[in-house]
Amino acid sequence: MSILKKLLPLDIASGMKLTGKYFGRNFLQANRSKKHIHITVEYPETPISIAPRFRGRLQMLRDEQGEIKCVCCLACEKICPTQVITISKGKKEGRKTPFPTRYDFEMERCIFCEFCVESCGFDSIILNHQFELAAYNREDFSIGMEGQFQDMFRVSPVGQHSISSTKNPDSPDYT
Amino acid sequence: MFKNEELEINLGPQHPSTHGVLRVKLRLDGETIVKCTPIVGYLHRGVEKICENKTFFQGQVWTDRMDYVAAVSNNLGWAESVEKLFGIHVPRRAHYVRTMMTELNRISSHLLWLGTHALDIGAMTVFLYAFREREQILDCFESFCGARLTTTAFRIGGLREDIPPGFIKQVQAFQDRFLDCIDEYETLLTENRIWKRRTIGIAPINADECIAFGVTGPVLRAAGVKYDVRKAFPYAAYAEMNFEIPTRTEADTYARYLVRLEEFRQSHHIIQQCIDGLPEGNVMAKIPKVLKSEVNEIYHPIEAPKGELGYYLVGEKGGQNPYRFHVRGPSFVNLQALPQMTEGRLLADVIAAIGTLDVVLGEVDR
Amino acid sequence: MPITKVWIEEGCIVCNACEAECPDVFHVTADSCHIKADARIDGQEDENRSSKSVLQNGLQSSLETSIIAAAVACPVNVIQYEQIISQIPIEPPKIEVEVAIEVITSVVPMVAETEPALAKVQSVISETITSAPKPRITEVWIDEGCIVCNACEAECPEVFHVTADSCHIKADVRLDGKENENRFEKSKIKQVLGESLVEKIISAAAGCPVDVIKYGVFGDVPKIEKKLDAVHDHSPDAVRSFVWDIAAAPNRVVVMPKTIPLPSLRTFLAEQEAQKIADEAKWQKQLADYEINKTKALGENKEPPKAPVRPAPKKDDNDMIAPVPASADAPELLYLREKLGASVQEIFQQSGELVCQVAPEAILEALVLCKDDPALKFEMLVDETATHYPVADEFKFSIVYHLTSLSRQRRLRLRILIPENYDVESAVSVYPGANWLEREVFDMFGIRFKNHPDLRRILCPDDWEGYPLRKEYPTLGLGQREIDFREDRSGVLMRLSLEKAGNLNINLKKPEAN
Amino acid sequence: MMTPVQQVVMAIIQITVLVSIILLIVPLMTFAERKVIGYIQVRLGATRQAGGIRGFAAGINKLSWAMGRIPILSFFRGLPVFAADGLKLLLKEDIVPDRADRFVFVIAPVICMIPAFATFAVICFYPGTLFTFPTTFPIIGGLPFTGFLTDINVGLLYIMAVGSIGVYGIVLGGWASNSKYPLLGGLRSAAQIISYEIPLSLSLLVAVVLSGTLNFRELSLYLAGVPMVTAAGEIVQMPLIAAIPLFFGFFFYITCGFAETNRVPFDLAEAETELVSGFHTEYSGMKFAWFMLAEYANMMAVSAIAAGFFLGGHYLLPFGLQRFVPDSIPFLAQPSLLFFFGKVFFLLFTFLWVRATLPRYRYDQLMSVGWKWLIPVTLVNLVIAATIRLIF
Repeated sequence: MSILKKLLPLDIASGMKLTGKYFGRNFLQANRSKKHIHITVEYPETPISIAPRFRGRLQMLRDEQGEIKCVCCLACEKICPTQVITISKGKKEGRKTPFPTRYDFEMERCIFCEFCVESCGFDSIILNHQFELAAYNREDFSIGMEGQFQDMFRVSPVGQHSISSTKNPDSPDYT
Repeated sequence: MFKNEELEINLGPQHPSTHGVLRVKLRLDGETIVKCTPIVGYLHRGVEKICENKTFFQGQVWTDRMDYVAAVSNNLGWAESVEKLFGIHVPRRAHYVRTMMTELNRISSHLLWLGTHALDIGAMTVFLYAFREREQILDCFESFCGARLTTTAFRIGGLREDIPPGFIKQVQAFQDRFLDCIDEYETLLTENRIWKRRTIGIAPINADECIAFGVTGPVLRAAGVKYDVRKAFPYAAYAEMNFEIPTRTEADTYARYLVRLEEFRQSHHIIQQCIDGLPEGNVMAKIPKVLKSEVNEIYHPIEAPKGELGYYLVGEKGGQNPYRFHVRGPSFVNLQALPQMTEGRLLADVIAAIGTLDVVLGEVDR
Repeated sequence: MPITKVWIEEGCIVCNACEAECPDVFHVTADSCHIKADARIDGQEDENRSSKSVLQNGLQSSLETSIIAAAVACPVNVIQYEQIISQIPIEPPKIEVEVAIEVITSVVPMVAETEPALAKVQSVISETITSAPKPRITEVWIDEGCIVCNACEAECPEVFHVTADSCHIKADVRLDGKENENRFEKSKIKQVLGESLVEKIISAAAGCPVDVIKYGVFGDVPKIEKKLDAVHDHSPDAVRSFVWDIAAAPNRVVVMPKTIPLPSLRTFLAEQEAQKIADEAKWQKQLADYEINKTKALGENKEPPKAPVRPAPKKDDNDMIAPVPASADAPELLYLREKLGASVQEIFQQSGELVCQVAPEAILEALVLCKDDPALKFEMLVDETATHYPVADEFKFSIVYHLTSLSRQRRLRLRILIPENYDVESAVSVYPGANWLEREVFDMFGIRFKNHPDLRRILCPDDWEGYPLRKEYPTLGLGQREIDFREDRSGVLMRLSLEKAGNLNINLKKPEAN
Repeated sequence: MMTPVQQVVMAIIQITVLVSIILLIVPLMTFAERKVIGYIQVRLGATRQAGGIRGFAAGINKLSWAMGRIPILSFFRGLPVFAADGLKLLLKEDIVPDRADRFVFVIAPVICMIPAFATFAVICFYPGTLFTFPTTFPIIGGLPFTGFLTDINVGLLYIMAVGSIGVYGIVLGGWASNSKYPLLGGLRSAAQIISYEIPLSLSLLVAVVLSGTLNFRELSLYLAGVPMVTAAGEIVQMPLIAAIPLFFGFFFYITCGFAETNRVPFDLAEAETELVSGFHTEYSGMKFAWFMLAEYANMMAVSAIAAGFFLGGHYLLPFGLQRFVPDSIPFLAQPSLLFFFGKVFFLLFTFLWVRATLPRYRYDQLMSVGWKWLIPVTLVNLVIAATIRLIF
């Protein structure tokens, strides 16, 4: 019996059967049919789902009046394990709490741990759902409150696909 | 009559199957290995020194980056050892969720091992099938903590947030199909004659040698030693879990393969218990915002997918960061046994041995 | 000026900023912020909203700066304090008089010849000083961190003189007539000039990009707006470049530890005993003080002070019990002491872990015993590592061996304390697995092991200098390029300085990378 | 009879057609390799071109995106990749290592490629005339275009002789690279080819013993079970029982064919995960492409031989079962180019299928499989075939 088993390559045949089954199923089914057999996604065309807790890029938030929520308590700057946040305190007319004159976020060193958001007592920053964080220059990774592309309030033009379309990140109630 | 000349060859640091930047200096006589010298350190980042200069809260993000395929296990080790240092009592629900996540992570780490190990030996397809399931686990991680690989999953004292709505359903969906997936891998490998020839009797290391070298994890269990930190020194919610420690006695690559496959099933079983018996309650202990330690030193081991992962922490009085932090990485200690396993064997066996040891160079070099 | 009372108003966000600034007074728990019991005169700790807690006398002046810093750091400004404020905040007027006399004598020597005239002048001066409405700059100096940017000289060339590598106060405005780098040393300004240059000096100080120009002013400071701070909108096409924000660069000096965190039952008991005695002495002193005050108050027919309350041991509502060392009762430890005798220096248990400290000479004997003795049978050495204690006198390193018994499922920590340049007996002959672990210890601490088969560096390159895990080794690696992580990458500082330079008609060149 | 001029022109036309077919199928195989292995591994493989959002590439991408909706046809998405692949290899920088033996290094891929192409000279794709040139053609007007290049009567000998030269290319390429991994790869390959040449020949001898001829066309017709007229004027037909050694011989031949072409599970010479890429680690650009061409052309040759000898050649059913198909059925009873190429493509698919499924043997295990296992078994098979030949 064992000699027969050794002679007949049934083990190989069962493996071939399994792989053949997957080939046949994929071959006979349209790539974009409702039920995907394949696990890969044709990324830019096919939207992908992002979990609500996804940790993407740091983004500052405004309140209902369009004011920057941040009050410069420096909690995020202190807790940040890689020191990517730099804040300068300042004053602004008609505002009691301090106002950040400088809020720099150096994304190339950011490790997306979300400690800053956790430490913020004012819900003034979030990590948004942006995962396309590529840029052409190193300088483009340092994001501040100003600048054409590196605005802390807006998503970068590179990451058009990565924000879930239902939510508008520019609106103040974006969370 | 004939001149014998030995060939010295460097396997790595850039080589497809050294799983990172491991360099193995081999002296070959033909294709037989005369001497094997693993050389590590190419990925040394000084995690211990960095963590000594970071607070206890911040330190966790560095543990993600040691064994990056088992980040959740590393997080658990860090959180539990800091909790042990401070004597923090963690709520039961947090323990259950932690256990569930860690077991999911064990499965994902073993899946990566299975895929790459099979790929090293030449079976390409298992790799993709394993990654298909791993992807599903990473999706679970993403919905739990927002990241897929460097999770920073837990917080000292419990969890950052409770599990998200629909999370249990997501994990259950994985649970429901995973056992069938294991059968698929087995169809491709377990009975396959080439796989058996490539693994049976290859890279053996018996129980005595394992213990002498400090080798832990599936490698030790495949040598017949029934030692698992989860059973021997229970942590998290493992004391309440019902599971077996799979062991084999052959102590070869095939035995390790079978042990890890059995661990898939045991982890599956543990996750099911966690889902079924998930207690209600809060998930975070009340702890001060600034943790200031007393003078204390602790060594806390957990059963990482690769073996016993131990954190050694020394606390300074009033210190906000550890005075001394040391990682006992299972990969680092296990890799010591590589010469023992490969000398006198063939070049192709080194690949199998590195694969079966399941080293992650991020943890070896730290 | 001592601070007498501290309290926290409504609206605390429990942000922890105050505790970071002043841990002696503030204690932030999970959901509220307290004033610590040690700092309060009544010795109680509560949430302390709006009820002003009186600080202990000894602390009132010593903690002044840190409390003010905490109040300033509070993002919602709820920390309030009462301070005894003296009338004139800056400036003893006596100096001014002297200066004035000197000025007068030098300017009008003819008048000074006669004594009555001098007296008259003096009286005039004293009048002007006490009633002076106009402010005067009395002294100007430059702190550390001057970037030699030339902005001050452009603003006020009469006073500042910027050389190639430093910034001076000019000789002709100074009272002593000398010109030097003038760091730390406050140079007094000639009184005549003091009045005329006020605006210029203040605007120069405001214009300094790194804010190192300091001045002493007498009288009300004229309100000169810092022009540059008001700017935060600008066109997106502003010049963006790299400018190193030197003032924001963190200090990279290695901070050596001050304590020796070596867990030990003996030390713990001794500390506890000392603490008990100190507490008792404090309590006795409080009682004695109370008695004195009471008799004093009774004598003056005043209301007697409250009787002191012995402060109850601090109770936190945390789920946290700090583990303390306890005497050993595990059979392994007792057995080890019995077997090894005098070479066991200490045995204790902490956090449920067994610790046995042995003499460094006996470590091999202890390891052999642990491995082979049927009552111990610690088959596996799971970890071996060291800790550096640079402050300790008798020893410099501790080496710990973590042993695990697979058959009995117990763990044990063996510990030895060794001085510098002590060669430890290698454990490789007992546990072959110690090979790489000892190489790592050698690599990281420079501790050499006797009879080790292959003692080379393992993680660092072979030609690495220094031992990275020693405490004196800087976090910024030796020979590593200094990278300022707080550099001005988004270009805000550059823009500010460029704008300012534009205002001042200075052409700031873009620094070239070398 | 054809004049010599006509023969030469005819040969040139036939060679051109043949070589273009090979050169077309080989890049198509690389494309198929991506797609088949991709589908097996539950992913999609190549689906698109790189290119801008406008222009030709974008048009093709749009087209293939639309194709993705249709089952089966969606397999051919990204087909233009094969052209891009070839173009890339042509345009890539050609690197020769510093200390390499330059002449041998350059000549090795050529040595590897030429025998692989030369094998096709005797392979019969269709046993007869495919079509006749119209008489209006100059020189070759009215001449038949046959389905084979030559019809020499020692075809099998030629195949085995030429096929064994190709390994020199691999050995020399590994040696000339002056690098350790290629050296090991080349040496492995030499040993491997020597071991597997013997069972390969033994398994092919089954066909020779059964049919009694070395001519490829006659062999394939006889083994398909077609009644044939011998020189003596007898009508011979393969006995049905001869299907047994033929059936086993097919598997042995295919196994050895995998080894000969350095494919998984015998791809030790270029073991990706052990020897990085084996003998062609140091090769790049066009020279690397020649190695690839040789490998895939060898695969085609092995498939064509297996299809022609063992799988019924140009007829529908293999192993002499064709006799059960009645002649009255119009298409299925006739030899056809379609059947032959269908079998070749199935075998080529099997190469990819096996590659996706099986692990790789170790070097010494490969040897032991060859010497201790395949040689005895093929010998036994040969004895059975000879016995059948003797008795029936």
